[in-house]
Amino acid sequence: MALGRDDVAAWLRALRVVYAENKTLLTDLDAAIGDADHGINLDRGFSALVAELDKNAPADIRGLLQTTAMTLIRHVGGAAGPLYGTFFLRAASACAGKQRLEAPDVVALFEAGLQGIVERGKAAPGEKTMVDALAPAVEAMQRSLGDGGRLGDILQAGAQAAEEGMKATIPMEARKGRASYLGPRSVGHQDPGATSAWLLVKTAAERWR
Amino acid sequence: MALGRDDVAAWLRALRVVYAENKTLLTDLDAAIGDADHGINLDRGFSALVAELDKNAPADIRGLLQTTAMTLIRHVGGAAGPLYGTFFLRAASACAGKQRLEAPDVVALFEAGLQGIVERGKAAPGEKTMVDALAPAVEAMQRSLGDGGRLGDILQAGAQAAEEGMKATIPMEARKGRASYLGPRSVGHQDPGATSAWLLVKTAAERWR
Amino acid sequence: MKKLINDPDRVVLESLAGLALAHPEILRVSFDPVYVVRADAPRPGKVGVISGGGSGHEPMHVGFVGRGMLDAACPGQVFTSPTPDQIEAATRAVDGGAGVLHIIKNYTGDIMNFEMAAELCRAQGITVRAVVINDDVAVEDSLYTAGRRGVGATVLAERLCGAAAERGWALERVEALCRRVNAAARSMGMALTPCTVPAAGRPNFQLGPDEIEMGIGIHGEPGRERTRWRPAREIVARMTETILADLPFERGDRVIAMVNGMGGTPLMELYLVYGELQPLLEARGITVARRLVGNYVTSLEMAGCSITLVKADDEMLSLWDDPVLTPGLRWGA
Amino acid sequence: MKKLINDPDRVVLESLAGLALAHPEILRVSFDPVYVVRADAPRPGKVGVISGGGSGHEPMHVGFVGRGMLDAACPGQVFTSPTPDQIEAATRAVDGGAGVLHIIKNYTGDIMNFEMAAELCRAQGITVRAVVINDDVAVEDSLYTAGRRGVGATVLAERLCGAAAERGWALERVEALCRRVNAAARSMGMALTPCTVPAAGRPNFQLGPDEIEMGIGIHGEPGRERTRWRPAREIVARMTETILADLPFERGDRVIAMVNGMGGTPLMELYLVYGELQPLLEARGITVARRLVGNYVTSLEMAGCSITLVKADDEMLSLWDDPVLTPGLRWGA
Ligand SMILES: Nc1ncnc2c1ncn2[C@@H]1O[C@H](COP(=O)(O)OP(=O)(O)O)[C@@H](O)[C@H]1O
Ligand SMILES: Nc1ncnc2c1ncn2[C@@H]1O[C@H](COP(=O)(O)OP(=O)(O)O)[C@@H](O)[C@H]1O
Ligand SMILES: [Mg+2]
Ligand SMILES: [Mg+2]
Ligand SMILES: [Mg+2]
Ligand SMILES: [Mg+2]
Repeated sequence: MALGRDDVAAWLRALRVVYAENKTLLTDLDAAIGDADHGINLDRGFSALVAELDKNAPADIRGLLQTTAMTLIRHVGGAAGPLYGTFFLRAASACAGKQRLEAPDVVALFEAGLQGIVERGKAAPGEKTMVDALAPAVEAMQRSLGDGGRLGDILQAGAQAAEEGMKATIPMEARKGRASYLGPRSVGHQDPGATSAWLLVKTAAERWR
Repeated sequence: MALGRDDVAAWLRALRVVYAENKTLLTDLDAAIGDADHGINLDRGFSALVAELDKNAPADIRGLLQTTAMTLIRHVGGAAGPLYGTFFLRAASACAGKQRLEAPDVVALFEAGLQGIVERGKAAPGEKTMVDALAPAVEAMQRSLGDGGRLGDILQAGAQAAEEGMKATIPMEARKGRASYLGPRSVGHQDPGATSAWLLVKTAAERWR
Repeated sequence: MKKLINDPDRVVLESLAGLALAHPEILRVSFDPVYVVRADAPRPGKVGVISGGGSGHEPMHVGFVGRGMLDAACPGQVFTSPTPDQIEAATRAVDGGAGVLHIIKNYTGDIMNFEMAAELCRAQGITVRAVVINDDVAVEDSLYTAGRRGVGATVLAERLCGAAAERGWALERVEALCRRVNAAARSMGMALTPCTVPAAGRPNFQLGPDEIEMGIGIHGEPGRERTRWRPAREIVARMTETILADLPFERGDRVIAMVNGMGGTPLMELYLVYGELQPLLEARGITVARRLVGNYVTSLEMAGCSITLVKADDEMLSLWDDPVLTPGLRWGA
Repeated sequence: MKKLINDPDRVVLESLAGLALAHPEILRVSFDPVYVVRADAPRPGKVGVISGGGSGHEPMHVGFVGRGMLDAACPGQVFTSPTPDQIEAATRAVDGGAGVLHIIKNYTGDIMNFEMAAELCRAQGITVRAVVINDDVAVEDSLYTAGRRGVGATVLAERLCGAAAERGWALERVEALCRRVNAAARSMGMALTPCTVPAAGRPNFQLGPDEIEMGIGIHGEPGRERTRWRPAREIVARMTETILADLPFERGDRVIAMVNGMGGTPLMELYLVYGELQPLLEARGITVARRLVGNYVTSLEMAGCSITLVKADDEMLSLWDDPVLTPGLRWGA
């Protein structure tokens, strides 16, 4: 099964619902080791995205992802704004010219997005950030793709790895972002960005079965 | 029985203890219809008075009362400072030249003090102030003196009238001082100044039996 | 009670010690008796302008000592009037031979202490005039009460009279200006939370999690009514309408407006309040010619705000623009 | 949550609307994207100085826009970095051809958003330099963390760089000054109470009735340790010693000192804190050459304070004394 423009739009709109539903969870996680705004930030960003798509929906996948990038960059702020903004900016480039996304294209989308986050945030795995959910997710997707998995399986593998990666942030000591100010006091808390990143992959897996 | 300088000093020192003990009560009464400082103000003033007497005790009754006036005026502030300050200033004048106070002299002391408060504060009876305790007290003392009462009886009558006057302030609507800002909301609360005035007379009655 | 203090009984003195260290070019502090005075006092031939009152309203009054505003301020204990000896000493310290104006907020205690001080000063040959500020529309003005409280207008009166005195006006003229400012000024305040007087150690009143007090005094004295929380827009509209109706203000009036924080309300909210106020005034044809937005007359850490409006004429506006150099208000210098 | 607001999501915008109405001679506000800019920007040939960050720290940064300080400020949502489009638009609005300096507090979000904006500006041919302020000694400075937070020194850097730009200094020289100020500055903060972000609706952390947080960040990020309340004297001594040891400061140093309120602490207490600080410094042979005591970098209505010390040289002191005319800091104008 290949994804069309509307599938991508459906994913983006689903994310808006997911982040609205998880606004308090993400904010509470951020309250423990950050400044209690991660859920609020993403909810604001994805609400703005849906408003933008309602007004002015791009006709192709690249355009959708680019609008997402620009809207998040404009409305999220904080660390998550540039990070997720860059994710979608690179994802958009990865989809340039494509009317439909086959399984390898979807993996390439996430690969490019992750790469963008890593370049923007300069975080390595193990530093208690969204990278700790996304990097294993991308690896799992690549593995599943190499194993000849179908798109649904690939994304399923990605979501599962993201969830494990997210949980693995609990014992980590933060080395990037606001949580790093806490040093050892950051241990024992799940990273909010890793959690929102897991939701990003999980929602794709649920939408793009 | 006539009072000497040491009896007057004992009264002043006893007042210090009484106002310390009633600091919270007076402050709480003031919290309800004023600014929650009446007990604090008097405690500060009479502590300063005892410190002053310890350092530098005047040799005569007038001097004692004048020192009391000046110390209260300097250390109490608020409405009570000038009012009780004026009380003792006039009381001092009333005792000028006297080595001992006979019953009529004691009544004259309170009369003069009350007159000072009335002139300074311009409050009439019924306006929910210290006048409502002091004015009936002075009247009762005059009556008892006229009836040929002994000093102890006179002061007892004064203390009882002060207590009744104090209680009578509860249903009054304040027309003077900070409580008057409350208008009808001042009804139902006992006036802090009437309460401290009752303590003033009551302590005299207890000391000068 | 958690506060940045050492000893509840020494808060005022220790704070004044810090004030003295922080602003040696502007002011000096006398500790016995306690008053704050301009570094260059007395100024021969200049009318002295003095105010005072309970502490806990900072920057008022001690933070308004300096060129173009107060010559001296007499701080009492927290929320307690200063005593006559302070006021007398301050008056003597600023008297440059042209007389001294006492600007008094209308509280029984303040008035009586200032009156006693004035008697003492006059006995020493100093000419003292007194003006009582009573701008609080939340309190009914009646012959049968102590009358309206003095609140925000005090800052504006201190500033304008300070400027006039600096220009060399005679005492009578400064006094008349002060009366004119007071007559043209109206204020109203509200609180979202109480505050804690250090010596008392607990909040001076209680408000429910959803309650506000409209018409509060600057010592937390209860106001007109206790209501449920409302949006800032409605609160500002209520306060503004009450103020405007009282004088009354009219189309074509120019005003000096002050949106004042009670201490615990963020500046962000005070600007939001100002953003509600000015359009309301404009809609009634009233022009805000000058304004202050910030913490000027506080009640310790109470959350809330007050609004003060003064009908201003050309002379007041011109005085307003004169240089002022105090810890709490400064421009042109 | 009781606040003087209408809608938690519109607090920042509505507050800026009030700011614009209150200070039309000093600044203008753009609402799409959101930034605050000097009324007379751009000034041809003058280096532009810009800062920005989450809102809720007022007067920083929007209250520091004006002559002798910031050319523009980019306010984010409360406690949330501003976005690149705001920063880019503000940079374009102040570019007078001499380049623009971005003064950035060291938070990952702030840095990334400013970086993205700088990329956008450079693509349009505007020369942009960036300096990151990281003065908070409460945070361990390590290659393995995001490093120290930027706090109080930001105000001093904005003021000094703003003065330098006003004097006509070239971009490289203003940038170098900014780095010099940052390198010579250390701060530490503490909190007595939390604060409530309007959009969150409840306090951002909890402190017991007898607890304080030493080394708190300006967004309520936890600090070095949570301890029992102590007298101000001990708190100030702890903060001062930590700061002095860090640079280290030495006998004979002159400093610009700032005692900053977190928002909910009365000015009376801030002066008391200053009264503790200066003698401590003097005892170590350090002279306070200039000082600020008041609310400059707040955390909404949090109670607490911070202390900032900057080792100052003659040039810095001379720049400090230049006129500044902003809503939040003003002298000589
Ligand atoms: N340098 C970085 N690289 C990758 N992710 C980061 C980095 N810094 C922070 N993050 C992520 O951002 C999340 C916080 O986002 P958010 O709360 O929206 O921003 P802020 O910290 O500015 O308030 C963290 O939980 C973490 O996952
Ligand atoms: N004009 C007045 N005449 C007589 N007594 C007064 C007057 N005004 C106030 N009082 C008394 O003073 C008391 C309050 O004293 P206090 O709390 O010490 O002063 P303040 O009101 O300045 O805080 C009142 O309870 C009242 O009895
Ligand atoms: Mg956050
Ligand atoms: Mg009282
Ligand atoms: Mg009082
Ligand atoms: Mg944030």
